[in-house]
Amino acid sequence: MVTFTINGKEVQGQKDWTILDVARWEGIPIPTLCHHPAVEPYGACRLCVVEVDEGRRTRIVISCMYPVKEGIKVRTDTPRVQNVRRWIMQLLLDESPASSYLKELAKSFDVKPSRFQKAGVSFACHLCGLCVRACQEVVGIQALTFSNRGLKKEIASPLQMGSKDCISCGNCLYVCPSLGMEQLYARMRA
Amino acid sequence: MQITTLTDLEAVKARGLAQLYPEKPKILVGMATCGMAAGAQRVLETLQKRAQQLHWDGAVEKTGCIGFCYEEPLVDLIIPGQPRLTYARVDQEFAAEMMTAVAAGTVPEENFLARLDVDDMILDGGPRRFYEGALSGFVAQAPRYEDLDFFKLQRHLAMRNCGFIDPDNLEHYIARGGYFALHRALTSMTPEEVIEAVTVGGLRGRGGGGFPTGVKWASCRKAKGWPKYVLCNADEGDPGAYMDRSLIEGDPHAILEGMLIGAYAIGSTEGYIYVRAEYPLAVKTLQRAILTAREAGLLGQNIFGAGFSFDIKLNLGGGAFVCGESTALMASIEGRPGEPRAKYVRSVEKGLWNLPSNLNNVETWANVPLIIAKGADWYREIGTEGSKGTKIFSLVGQVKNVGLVEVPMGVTIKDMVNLIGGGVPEAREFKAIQIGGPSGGCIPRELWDLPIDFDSLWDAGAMMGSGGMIVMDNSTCMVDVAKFFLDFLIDESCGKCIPCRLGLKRMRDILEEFSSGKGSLADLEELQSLSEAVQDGALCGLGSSGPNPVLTTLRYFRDEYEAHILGRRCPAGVCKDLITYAINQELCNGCMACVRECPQGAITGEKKQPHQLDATLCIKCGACFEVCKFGAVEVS
Amino acid sequence: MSISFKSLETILERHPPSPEHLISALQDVQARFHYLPKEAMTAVCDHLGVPVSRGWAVATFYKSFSLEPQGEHGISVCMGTACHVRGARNLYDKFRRDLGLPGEEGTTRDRKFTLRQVRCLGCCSMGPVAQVDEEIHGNLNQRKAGQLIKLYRKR
Amino acid sequence: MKTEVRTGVFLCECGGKISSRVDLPQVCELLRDAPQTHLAVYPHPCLTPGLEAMKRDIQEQGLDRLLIGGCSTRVMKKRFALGLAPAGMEKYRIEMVNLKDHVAAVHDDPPAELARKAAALIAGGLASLALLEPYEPTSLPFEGPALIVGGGVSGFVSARELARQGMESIILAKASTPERILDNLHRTFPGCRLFCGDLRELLREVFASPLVTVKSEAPVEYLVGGVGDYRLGLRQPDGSVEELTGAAIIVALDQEFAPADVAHIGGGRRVCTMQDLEDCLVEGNVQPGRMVFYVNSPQHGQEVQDFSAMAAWRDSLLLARETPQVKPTVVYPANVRLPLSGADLMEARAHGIGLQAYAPEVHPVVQSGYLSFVSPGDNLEHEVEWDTLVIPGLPTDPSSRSQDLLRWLPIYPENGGRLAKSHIKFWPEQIPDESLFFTGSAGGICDLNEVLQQGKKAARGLLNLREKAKQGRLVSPVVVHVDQDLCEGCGLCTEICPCGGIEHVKPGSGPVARETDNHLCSGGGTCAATCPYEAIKVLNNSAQQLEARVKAMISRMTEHDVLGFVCGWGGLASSEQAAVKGLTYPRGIHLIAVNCLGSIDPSILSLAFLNGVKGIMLAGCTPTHSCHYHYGVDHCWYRVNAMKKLLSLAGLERRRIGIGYVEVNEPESFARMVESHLEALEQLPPLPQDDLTTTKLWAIHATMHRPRVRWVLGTSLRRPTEKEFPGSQFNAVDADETMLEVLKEEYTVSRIFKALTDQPLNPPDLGRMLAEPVKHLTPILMDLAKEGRIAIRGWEKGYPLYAMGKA
Repeated sequence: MVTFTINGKEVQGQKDWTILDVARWEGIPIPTLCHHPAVEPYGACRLCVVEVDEGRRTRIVISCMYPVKEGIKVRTDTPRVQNVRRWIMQLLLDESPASSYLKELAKSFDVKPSRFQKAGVSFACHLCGLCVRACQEVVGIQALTFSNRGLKKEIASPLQMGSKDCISCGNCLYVCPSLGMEQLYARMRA
Repeated sequence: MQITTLTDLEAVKARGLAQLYPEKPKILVGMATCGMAAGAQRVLETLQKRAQQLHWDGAVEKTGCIGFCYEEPLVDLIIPGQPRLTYARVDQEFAAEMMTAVAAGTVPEENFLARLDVDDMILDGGPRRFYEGALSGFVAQAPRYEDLDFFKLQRHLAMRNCGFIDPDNLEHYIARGGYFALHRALTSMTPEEVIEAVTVGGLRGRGGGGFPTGVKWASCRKAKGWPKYVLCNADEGDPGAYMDRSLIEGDPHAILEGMLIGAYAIGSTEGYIYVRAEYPLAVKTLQRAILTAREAGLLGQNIFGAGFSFDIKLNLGGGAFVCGESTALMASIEGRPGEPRAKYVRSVEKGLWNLPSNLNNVETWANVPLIIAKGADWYREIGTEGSKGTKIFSLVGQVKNVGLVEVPMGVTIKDMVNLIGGGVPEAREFKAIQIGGPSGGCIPRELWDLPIDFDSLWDAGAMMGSGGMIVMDNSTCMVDVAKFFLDFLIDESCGKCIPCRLGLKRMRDILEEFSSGKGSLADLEELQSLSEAVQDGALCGLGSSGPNPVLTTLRYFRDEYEAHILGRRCPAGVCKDLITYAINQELCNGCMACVRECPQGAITGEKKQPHQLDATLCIKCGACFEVCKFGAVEVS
Repeated sequence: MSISFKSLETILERHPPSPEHLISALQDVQARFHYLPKEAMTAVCDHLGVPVSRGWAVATFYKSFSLEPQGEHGISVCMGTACHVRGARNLYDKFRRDLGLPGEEGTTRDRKFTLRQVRCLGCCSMGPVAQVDEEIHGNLNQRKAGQLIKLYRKR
Repeated sequence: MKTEVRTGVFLCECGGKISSRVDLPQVCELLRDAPQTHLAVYPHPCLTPGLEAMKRDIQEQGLDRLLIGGCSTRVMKKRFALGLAPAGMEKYRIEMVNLKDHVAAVHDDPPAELARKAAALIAGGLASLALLEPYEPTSLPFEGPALIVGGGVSGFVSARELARQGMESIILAKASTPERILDNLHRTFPGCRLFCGDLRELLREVFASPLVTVKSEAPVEYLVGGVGDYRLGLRQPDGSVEELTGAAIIVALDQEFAPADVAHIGGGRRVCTMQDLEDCLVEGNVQPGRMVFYVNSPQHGQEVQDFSAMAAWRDSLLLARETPQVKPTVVYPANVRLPLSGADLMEARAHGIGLQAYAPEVHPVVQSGYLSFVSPGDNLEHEVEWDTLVIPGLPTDPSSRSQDLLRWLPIYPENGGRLAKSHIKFWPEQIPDESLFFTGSAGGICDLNEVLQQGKKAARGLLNLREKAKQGRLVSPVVVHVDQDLCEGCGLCTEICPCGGIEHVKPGSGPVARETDNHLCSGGGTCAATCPYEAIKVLNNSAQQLEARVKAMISRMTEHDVLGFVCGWGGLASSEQAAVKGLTYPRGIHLIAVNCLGSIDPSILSLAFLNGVKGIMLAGCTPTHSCHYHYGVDHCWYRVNAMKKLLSLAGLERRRIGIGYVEVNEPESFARMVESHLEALEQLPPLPQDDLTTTKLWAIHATMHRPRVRWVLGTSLRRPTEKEFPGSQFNAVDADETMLEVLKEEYTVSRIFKALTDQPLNPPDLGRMLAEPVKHLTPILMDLAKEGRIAIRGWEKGYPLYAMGKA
């Protein structure tokens, strides 16, 4: 057992647990997007960032992957943390204004669409990769995959054909935090 | 043949020396990629053909790049008892003349660059003079290497063999002291002693981060798990940086030897070199080197009979800058897309295949044999307090002498630009130097007395990076430069984490507003806070250092940003939305060149009459500007 | 079209059937056919025992792979920093205009040319630089670019 | 050996998502008397700290099975199975009830109400868990050669690959020498003569290999057995049957191409089919001159055109290389895949091959010596001159040739006649190791090279199987068990099994009890629910478990509540998706997830009514294309239909039971379906609880167990290969009336039995009791007496006195 603090509260965890595990268990809220207990943490959305004091070093880490350590001081709500989260929300909201999940989450951050908001975009995929990971890790097939990279990155089925591997189990839909998969699903199955 | 003992090694060395400095004359052609691009292949062929025609009794050989890229193709003439003579910008015609002259026992005087009196042979116990006694005639008057501004401050340690040996020839490498360090490490040092030497020597990673190499090795040695991997990062992706390519093309065995020593120190049996596929020559050179080393028993089982086994596989990068990031590189070796992952468990503990892995870059590995051979104390002498040794930089951009330079740490930027680089082109002014590629920053003229080492650069907001140095003058717009690097990173981002994928894009959008004259001062604050969010939030080094070019230009060139925002103008005349092309009616003599070149038909006019440019049709492609010989096309 | 079973076999036999060889096997296919034909990609994935989706992810992630058949001549324009400060962008636009390509990169309809951007060809001293097939052309400007295209169109 | 059942129940708060909506302490209170050993509530059982806590509980309490009340079993079960494996908790011992998506998120009712619903769902799960049977999987041997049947070319690649890896194989092929095979290659692969050289090399290697036996093809008489032990009966010319044994099977089947009909074009020998041309190529006498390949036939679709264009291009290349006196040109519609790459263009130019695209909107015109077409480049009509005009052939129906083989294999023709192996849409863990491999162009038009790759892949799969067996990892999962005492060998299960898991029996073996090949079985369970004799049991997914669950749930439901069955695919997914999308629907529905609606035994439906449920709703995948078990949902339809008929026979409302269809991505449809069904049921009173109704429901329940009824239900859906299915309403009314008759009779019989169990009765009394005219009863009674199922115990008022039992 290691003992450390989150927002001043003394908590305990085991060596291979993450900060997020312990925070959730203790009921300390940390927002997430790409995290789902069914799959391994991925660390893509960066919403779950927290500030960690470790010895003399202070740094921003993602709580979904950072393993707990003896004596660290975790703070979930510092200005630096807030700045990262707010910007992520801002960027996501401008990118896919149609996502209901985002709209809900954005409220708690007091983030409003900016002048860069994409107009007329109803597609709402955040590339959190939950569908891809659920397909691979939970279902055990790879009917879905990331394709391309950077700004062109998207969820696709291989060779851009309706995937033969897909078993239409709908797990991708279940884990998807936005409407993205629902919109993609019909295309994939075509 | 197999090399298993010191005697074998000495024998090979003797043979190699006889080849390096034969009793007959020898001509060397620089055949690295830069030379090839300048036409070295044709030069080599001409020399060979001519030599055959003239029944010349001598050797024509290829070698790597010594760094004078702006003078390529380079040809060296080695005549026993004479200094080594270097000729620059050799074309086929001159090559033929040269061979004729050499065959006739004379040396040509044209295209002469410099003479080299002494070969340092740093690994092999001391300098070797090319000649004894006094020189006469043209050669005596000729400038020496040390007299060239470009060469004055340089000290070739990692590049010790580049331009001297045939990279494909193992015997050449051994002749200059190669693989003796490995022998020494394997036969008379414990792994701990090797790590100690590298630690004391103060070697820091040359790939960008500047992490102490010895410390890294030590933790990898301590890490649990087997097998352990030794990796070489040769995925040199920084635009404007090509020192790794040059090292590989010039001296591949130095890297292999470094990796072998590292593997011995760490306790690894398997290594990978991850090399950019866009460097076909480097790939071929490495393939041949690995094969030769394996045939000689320097890779494989029981090397030097010391019970140490190690082999190296070559992996070709698929063209993704992000694969220079350690975890992405490992993902790529595993055959997956090069997406980085969080490094909360360090890769020295869980790296490739989740096993302990030690990754260093080409230049770092090339330095290792040096430290073992010459000793940590010798190495410590070079460089500054915190940064030991030398560093290779590729000095490019708006500077006269473009090329690769290896200097001791601590040389100032001013010396770099004005002395080594020969200054910016005439009538222009030095404005900034961009160091460290897309992750680095732009350092302004005010700071040009800054010594170049890891810590000073870090404090100035830049970083050493892999060593790309792009000199910029007043024709370069800093907002445009920031945009360029962001474009690069956006294009190369793997897209996994949101701060990098969308954050950099947003920064780019904001800059675009500036350069199209739509920005406001409040946006500068927004840009600042977004940059900080990306720095804090991004997953890997590519993203978190991505805002550096923006942050440093904001810090040092705020006036230029303000000119774009408040004055709606681009002082350097680069940002298309803020400039117009016009034809100076007085300078234009009506040559029709621009009329023919304009893709839009925006320029009209008669022969010998000043032309007219219709600004409404102009797409600002700059074709007229490029083609006008009279400077009549003006940008404002 | 010679994507025969045999030509693929020759490539596949060089790679032991384990997933780590995916990239190198695809590189071999790319080198042989200048693009990744669908059937070749499936064959490689089957051979290495990875799902086609992984092959797809890799093939689209790395720039050195192309999924479309390539033109007779490949033009790679260097967009490195050194070339950028010497006008590579304008040069690239010139190529694009002359080839009549709608998108950023791609192959002309007659499959004569394939234009692409590359990040530094390592010839910074000669920028701006473009590589046509195997040959590197340095110190280019827009006019020379137009001449280059004319030259290769005839070949 | 019966051990004590120790079940742990873990309830998830889901960080407030469940606990804020459902009164979890009250759920615990309600479950106090349920069959559980340990009950705990955790904030996040799925996160590492939660798993640790559960592991601790499992060890401390000695739990041997688990019920987790949390969220979706589809998504989360694997996590628990992996996380709890170190504590010895295998996956099948874990049951999940979806409190989040089936209770908390979809109802607005007060937490206490939802607690009751949650408790009902959990109690059902506990009842089912109590009947869980622990099992040990057994490992299988894998010896003997591979049997390569079907005669397709890809079989030879498989054989070569196997031989290279030291595995024996037997190929059944039409031709007995490499040359003969190559001579006929263009019948199945037009345009592939180009690759003859490569193929010859390959075939020679195969024919020369001591590990490969090439036998001549013969009609398949039977194929029985399972992984590691397949037996293939081949009818010999003399009428005898030769049996081959093998460890696994590769079916290599290619599609043939018929020569195009060129007679109507005229032109005599100058116009020929590609087959003719390739025959000439084999013989080596091709007419010199200008040869134009005219790729047409848009009515056969782009795929065929692509293929033809490619074949024409390859033949041109072959001609150009080997017969330079021929000048080929390919004229193809602009919408197909030519030209290919810059390199190809260069090759074409080097060889002088013409490639001409035509705008498909304007039909090219064949003239004597010329073919005119419109070029899409300049919209101008161009002409090519020809001396020989070649027309590509067309693919034939692959299934018609292979009927005898397909009868024995789980390979079916899809739309358009191409063949496909059946089970492709299960979770990988539901798909047992593939032991039957299918390759060849009969599975879809493709060229020789692709087919050869397929052959290689099949061999690789087979070798993996061998590797697995060597390591003892080739295990039989024991999914379905056939009770040999109950089985009468009727073969209905074989007929309806979509995956081939129930074994075939050699023809003429008579009523032999079935066995299962668990290696092929996917555990769908339609067979068990169909078996007239109830001899089939799906391990740990049995009718008994479902019965127990239904009973336990109904006992905790109110008289207004409705039971819902959802299949594990469309039904379950859309129901859970409804919660994800924030939809709501009435609380009355209590859902039970099953693999496939087809696995619900008809008697389950009647049992639910017998236990007093007000109504039932079933939601499955859309029939004919979405059902993952091919026809499971259709089987269920017949059972629902029978249930409706029986309800109305008993004077109850048919609409108490309803079935609907949803896809995984249609949560809105699911919510509407529930609303609509529950609304309809609201109009109805609760099910009467009087004796008469109970007796009737008992009889209905008994009817559902009657072999005759089950047989009729099972056979109502015929094998999918039969052409008249599905969709055709042929004979629909008559068939339905026949079913109604059978149900009526059997229902009456059931009621008679029920009455006679209590006391012996004469027909008039019986008639009064059952409210049926005596003349309807008399023939039934006489039949039953004749069959010996009831007996005459004496005489009363001149009537026989019937009683249960034998005479």
